[in-house]
Amino acid sequence: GCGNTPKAPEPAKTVELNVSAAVSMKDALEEIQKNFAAKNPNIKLVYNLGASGSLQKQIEQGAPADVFISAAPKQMDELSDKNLINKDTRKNLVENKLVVIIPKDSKLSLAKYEDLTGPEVHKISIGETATVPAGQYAQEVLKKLGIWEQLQDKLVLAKDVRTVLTYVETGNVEAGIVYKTDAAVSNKVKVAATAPEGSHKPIIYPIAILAGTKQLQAAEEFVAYLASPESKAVFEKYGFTMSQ
Amino acid sequence: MLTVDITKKLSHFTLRIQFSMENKILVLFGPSGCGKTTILRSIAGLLKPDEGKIVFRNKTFFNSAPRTFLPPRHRNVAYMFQDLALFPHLDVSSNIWYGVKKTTPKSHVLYQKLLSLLKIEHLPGRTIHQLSGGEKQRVALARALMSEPEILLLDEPLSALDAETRYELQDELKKLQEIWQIPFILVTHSPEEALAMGNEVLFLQKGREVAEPPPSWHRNANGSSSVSTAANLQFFY
Amino acid sequence: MLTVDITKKLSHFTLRIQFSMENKILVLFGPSGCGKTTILRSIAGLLKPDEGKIVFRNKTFFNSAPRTFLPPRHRNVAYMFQDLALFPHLDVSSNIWYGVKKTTPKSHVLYQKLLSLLKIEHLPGRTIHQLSGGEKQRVALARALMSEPEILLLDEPLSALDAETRYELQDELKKLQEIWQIPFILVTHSPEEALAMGNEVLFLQKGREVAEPPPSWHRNANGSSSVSTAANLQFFY
Amino acid sequence: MALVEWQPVLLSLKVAFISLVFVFLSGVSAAYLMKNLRIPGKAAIEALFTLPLVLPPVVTGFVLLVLIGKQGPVGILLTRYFDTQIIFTPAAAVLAGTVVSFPLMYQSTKGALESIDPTLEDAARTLGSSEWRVFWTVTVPLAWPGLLSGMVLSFARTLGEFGATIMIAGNIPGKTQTIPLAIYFAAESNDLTIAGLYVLIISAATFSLIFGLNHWKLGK
Amino acid sequence: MALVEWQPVLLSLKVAFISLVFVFLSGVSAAYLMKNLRIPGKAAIEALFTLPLVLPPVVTGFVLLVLIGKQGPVGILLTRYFDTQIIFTPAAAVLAGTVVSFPLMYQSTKGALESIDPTLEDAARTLGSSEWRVFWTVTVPLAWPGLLSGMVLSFARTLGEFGATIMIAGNIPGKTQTIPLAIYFAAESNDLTIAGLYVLIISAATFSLIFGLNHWKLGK
Ligand SMILES: Nc1ncnc2c1ncn2[C@@H]1O[C@H](COP(=O)(O)OP(=O)(O)OP(=O)(O)O)[C@@H](O)[C@H]1O
Ligand SMILES: Nc1ncnc2c1ncn2[C@@H]1O[C@H](COP(=O)(O)OP(=O)(O)OP(=O)(O)O)[C@@H](O)[C@H]1O
Ligand code: MOO
Ligand SMILES: [Mg+2]
Ligand SMILES: [Mg+2]
Repeated sequence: GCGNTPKAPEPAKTVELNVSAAVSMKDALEEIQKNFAAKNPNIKLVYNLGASGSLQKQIEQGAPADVFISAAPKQMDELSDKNLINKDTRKNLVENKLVVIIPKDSKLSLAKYEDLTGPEVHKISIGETATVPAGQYAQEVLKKLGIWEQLQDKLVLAKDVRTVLTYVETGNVEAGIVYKTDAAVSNKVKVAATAPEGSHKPIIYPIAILAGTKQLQAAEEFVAYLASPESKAVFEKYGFTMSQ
Repeated sequence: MLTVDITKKLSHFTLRIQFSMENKILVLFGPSGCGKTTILRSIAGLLKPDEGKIVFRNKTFFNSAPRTFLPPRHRNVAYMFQDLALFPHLDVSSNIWYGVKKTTPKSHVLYQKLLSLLKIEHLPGRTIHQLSGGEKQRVALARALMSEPEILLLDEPLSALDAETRYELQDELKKLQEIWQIPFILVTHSPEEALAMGNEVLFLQKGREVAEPPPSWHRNANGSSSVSTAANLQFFY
Repeated sequence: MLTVDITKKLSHFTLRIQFSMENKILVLFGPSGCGKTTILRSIAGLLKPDEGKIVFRNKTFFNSAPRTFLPPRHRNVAYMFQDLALFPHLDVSSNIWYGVKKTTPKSHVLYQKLLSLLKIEHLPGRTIHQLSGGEKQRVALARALMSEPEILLLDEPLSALDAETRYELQDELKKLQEIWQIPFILVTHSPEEALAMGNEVLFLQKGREVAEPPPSWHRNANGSSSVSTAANLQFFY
Repeated sequence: MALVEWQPVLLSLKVAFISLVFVFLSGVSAAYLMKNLRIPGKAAIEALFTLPLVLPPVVTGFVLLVLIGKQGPVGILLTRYFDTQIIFTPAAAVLAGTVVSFPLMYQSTKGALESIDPTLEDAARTLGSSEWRVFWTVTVPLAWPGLLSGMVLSFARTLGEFGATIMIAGNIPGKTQTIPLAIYFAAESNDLTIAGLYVLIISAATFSLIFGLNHWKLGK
Repeated sequence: MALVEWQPVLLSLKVAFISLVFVFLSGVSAAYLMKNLRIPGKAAIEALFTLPLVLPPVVTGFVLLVLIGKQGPVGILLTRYFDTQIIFTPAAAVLAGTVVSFPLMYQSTKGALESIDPTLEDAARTLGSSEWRVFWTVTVPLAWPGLLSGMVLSFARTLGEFGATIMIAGNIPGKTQTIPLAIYFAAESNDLTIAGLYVLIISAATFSLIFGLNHWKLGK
């Protein structure tokens, strides 16, 4: 069966640390896991990666988790209101940027967000504004730029950022708005524009240790490690910027 | 002693029948649609009469007041269906063994005896759809006999067989009844068969017992000539 | 003119049969399992013989070389199955009308005539499982006759009927054949029926035609007495 | 109505009914053809028929997207010959529903066809029926309970279809939003009341269908 | 193997097989009980049985999460009497698979039971069989093609289950990651090759199942 692979006898007791994290951080977290394991052989990281909203619900229903990394403050705030996180440990881990992407071979001359109103752009995909953080940020930017109403007929709301990427990759929409980190994983799209500074609230990935953890010490070590220069390099490699 | 006294509304008439029988062979005789199968189904417990009762020895099979209904499996009645109802997913031998509660050396002897008696020794491994009409009928008969019942109900058991086999089996069934000493109820359209086998004959017409034998009784089963032995009839009934 | 000359390997023997017939009634007579149904199924096109041919008038129903097989629906053969094969999802009248290609005033007349002839006037609205055994048999016969075939195959068509009805129907079928002037092939276990109806009798034994009638031929269908008319046999065959 | 929008409800029912017609015809035909097919690769074809059930709907959606998308083979044909696109339209929702529920109709029909008595089909043949008539007047009525199960399953599956639909029909409120999409988004934004109401509506539709079918059978 | 992990494959198969056992027993029992049930609310119960098919799996997952979570009724019982939790374990994946495929098994069995000839059951009764024996030796074998369809559908559905599973079993690599989760995961980091390989594996499993069942039947 699973989970009963014989382990080499270890002097210190190995603890398992359950980390529920936004799936958009997958690649970065996997790399960090390897580095962390080398330094902390007695802490075994167990990731549960999913949509931030699902992770929040799981935690609310008592699913085992010691650390939560959300893709937006909203989910963290709600857990905080229910006293499910250790508020003192909450901080902002990394930040992301919002970009307009177009297919790699696209001949559109899109240089800024306002160009989306042009007649050659028929369909634009963004994340669903009610649920997908990237969609909410996109809405914010478009409203701020005063083109939200104008774009209504062009919008295709996607279930998640991954779908936006797929629509753009397959040429079914002329443009999409995703995180910089998402654009980074695909070689079929290119970044056409980045949201102007201050056009949206900072895109923050908050982290916190959960109130019910029994592995406080290990959790603290892990959270500290995420802020280390070594982790910083990894995050930046995948397109994140570290929060101050 | 089996006592049947039942009423059942059917599509075009009401079946209202009453009889008692000892450990004998009773023949039900009457035109198509007169209610013979309905009587057998009531005794077997596959159909609830509207009113009346059915009592066998000290067991009440059915009673309308007080409401009693003994499920078929507790009646120990073997019923050979008019349309055979063999299990298509089982082979011949599994069909025949199906009703045997406990396999004993004795049942193995009975099994072998039935196979040879019914001339189906070459069939045990076949599935039902690989049988001819008459072969199916003999397998159904074997299945009913193998269950060693306390009452045996036979609905036109020999109708698809050639005269030679039919004659032999009439004889064998008679002997069997003498050995087992249980009630047999037999439905047949052949007056000769009724005469050859029946200790008693019950004439039916539209769901009622009638005293007068129907016209069919005076013909042989094929309608071409009258039965020479028909004169003996009154002694039987 | 129907010519049948076929070979078919069966479980325990090989059917090898050859005959020709005019627009008459041919009776197939032989013990259970000798291959009667198999012959009818071959003619109806429900079974492919291994070798040989079946030709009706100028139509080749089957030929093994050159490979020809006329599908059942183009043979215009009405086949009354031994196990009836009535459609359980249709009522009696829909069953009877099923094979009628075109409803004409003439077919309505035939329908009414068949209902009264077969004494099933009270059944048209019933579903099949609400019929008694003999009623089912008569409905199946009606269905076969309604399709106004060019060949009629009857597999023990009257076996579940009382002698009275049976006798009447033998008569009617005979008359019908005289009017329609098409080949009828009839399977029966009753020598009287064979004699009463058949213009010719074909004796079968383990898949082969035999010259000598089997022992059953000398008994009546119920096995209790020999047939008085048995002496006439040689004239028929 | 303040809380619940009726548009997703109407659209969902419309999509489910239209899909049901397509899936009935295609599922029954496929089962019929496969029944009489005797070729070596049969199991492979059947596995292919079952695939939309095994694949996570998002994957099915992705495959469909690649096929009917602007640059997909079907999409190109649609543009060239009909000057139209079905992606991001209700037609795409029908396509998604039909594809994901096809295995249900196919398998149910297959099971039902296998358990009917071939003698009755033979009887119909000797009575002069073409294979087509035999199929519709004997085979299908005899297999009816199994077909009905397949229809209930297909209808329910389409009604609840989410992953593939959202991929190819998009989620264009007022145009391509079906009930499951509405539920999902309500649930994700923690509007549990609205999500619950939609669940009630979708349950009521299922109930009506089953109730209707049960009574339809009794009436026969 | 460098590209594809075997753990999700093994886990998926294990989950699908174990679910199949549960869903077979529960689906067949439910269909049997419902067949003999004559009460007014029958259609409502049936609608309830069909619900896991209609609801988007994420919703089913959410309902299960609330039930088996630490504060849910089932979760509380599990903690009190067994001192255990099934959330985020492979057992939760089995639960999710069983629940979502139950309607498929139930409906298929229902259709199959309705089309068998009751005379044969009667024959078994007169031969002294208890209802239990009648059911297993006559009813079930006669209904077998329909049951088999239900089993294929259930197995396939569980193999492809994603939404409810990720909700209650989580997506824990090496522990609760099934093939569909692995596909989702691979797609997240744009590893379409890996996603494609998993799709191939899942298709191969379906093919084997269908091939095996077809041959098993021929062998009988
Ligand atoms: N399920 C049913 N519902 C209504 N009427 C029925 C049902 N079954 C049989 N009948 C009718 O009840 C009467 C008696 O039927 P039954 O089967 O007992 O006749 P039978 O004496 O066995 O006839 P046969 O010799 O033709 O088999 C017939 O008129 C038949 O039409
Ligand atoms: N599907 C089959 N496969 C193999 N053998 C068969 C099959 N059907 C019938 N047989 C065998 O072929 C022989 C002829 O069968 P057939 O049905 O033609 O007999 P029959 O003359 O009609 O007998 P009956 O009077 O009992 O109906 C029998 O020995 C039977 O066991
Ligand atoms: O966790 Mo998500 O990946 O953007 O919600
Ligand atoms: Mg009867
Ligand atoms: Mg025969």
